[in-house]
Amino acid sequence: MLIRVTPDVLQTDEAIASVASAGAGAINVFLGVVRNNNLGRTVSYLEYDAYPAMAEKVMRELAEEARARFGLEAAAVLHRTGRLEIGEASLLVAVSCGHRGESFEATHWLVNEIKKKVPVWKKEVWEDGEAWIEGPESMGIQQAPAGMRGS
Amino acid sequence: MLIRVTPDVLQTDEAIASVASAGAGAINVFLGVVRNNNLGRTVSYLEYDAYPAMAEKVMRELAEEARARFGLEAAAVLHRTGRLEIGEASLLVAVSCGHRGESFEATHWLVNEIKKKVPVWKKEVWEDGEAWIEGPESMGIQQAPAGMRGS
Amino acid sequence: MTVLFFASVAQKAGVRSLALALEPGDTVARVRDRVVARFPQLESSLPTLMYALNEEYVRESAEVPAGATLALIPPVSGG
Amino acid sequence: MTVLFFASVAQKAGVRSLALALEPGDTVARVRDRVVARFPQLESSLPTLMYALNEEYVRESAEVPAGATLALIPPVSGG
Repeated sequence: MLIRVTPDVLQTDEAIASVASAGAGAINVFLGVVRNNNLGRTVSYLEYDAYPAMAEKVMRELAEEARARFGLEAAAVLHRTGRLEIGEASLLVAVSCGHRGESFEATHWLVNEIKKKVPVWKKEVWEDGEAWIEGPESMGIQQAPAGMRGS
Repeated sequence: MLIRVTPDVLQTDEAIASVASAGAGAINVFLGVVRNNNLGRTVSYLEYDAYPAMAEKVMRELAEEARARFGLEAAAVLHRTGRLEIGEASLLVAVSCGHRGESFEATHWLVNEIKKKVPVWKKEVWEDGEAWIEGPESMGIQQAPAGMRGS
Repeated sequence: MTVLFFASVAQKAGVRSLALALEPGDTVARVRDRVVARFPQLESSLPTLMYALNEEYVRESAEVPAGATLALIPPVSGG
Repeated sequence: MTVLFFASVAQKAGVRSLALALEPGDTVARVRDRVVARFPQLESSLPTLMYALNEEYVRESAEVPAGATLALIPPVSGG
């Protein structure tokens, strides 16, 4: 499984090749890309911070869970860090499986879980300021994570 | 809009570049790939026939409809023809839009409609024979198409 | 006018296209019947066959304009 | 043990990591309180802060083992 947190440009072809399988009839690829606007403000660029070791660990756990849950042949999850310009991909999720229905469900599920659980943060930079985004999709705001240690 | 029926290998990067847009936060790409089995039989390879002019016309109409229906920035639809080996992509659909939910919905809708309406046919070739697949997903079997001319 | 054959229908007919003379009042169904008279082996394809005139799906009652291209469309299976 | 700071928390603290001496019976909450005593500007982050010990999310009641890495995790916003 291709799992990577990296400052380098995400390579779609590499991710697709990594999930190739003779039993796969469907490959779905999701790219999260930097948009020029958010909540009505013009975005100049984004800056991503990450806890790379833990981010890769959580991404791998989620990819394994998706594989079991949706009967995937394979999955790949890559997240980029550092400064990203408009149009660049910050997140790449690719899955392969027998049929198309599961490919859409699995990719959508993975993207949702990644946004809740993977320790990565974006800072929006505007012409007149900047702010770290503290995600409304984070489980820290929405809910406690399953399987926490401690009482 | 990139719309193409071609005997050449489908290029994912070209399709992604074609849907790039500064307003897009999500890009979804679906690849239909040749699987080594179908309905319990081992598949050696596939042979695709097409009515290229009409196929491109229907693909373009569906891409335009998807753009309007799901608020897409752009869409691309490519279908390959001729002999395809296991693991090669026969269909590529890419869409870009503001948010991820619509990107999954739009791509899934487009793939479903393409399988119902675009005049392309696959022949499965096995070790001991071959057969043209006459699709259960074709509207010819499922339903009459909307907007037909004639009485 | 021209008739186009694809996939299983082309394989059964042994041709991919056919030039036909148009007769007054010809509909898709009448042209189709002349094609089947010429290629009786297409009879078994009829129950699921669809038709396109000049690259647009039509019912078999549609009139065939001069110079039209009629495509015989077996159930599609792309993707 | 080591404490890691990220994103808005790192920006407020002005550091990305801190070495701390572990005390007997230390929990995440106790270590976190010593960090906040040192960086009072982190007080406003507390309501939404999560914690990871050795790369695993934990509750603040979890005990901190010797040599552990504790990460202060503001609400994530990747993707």
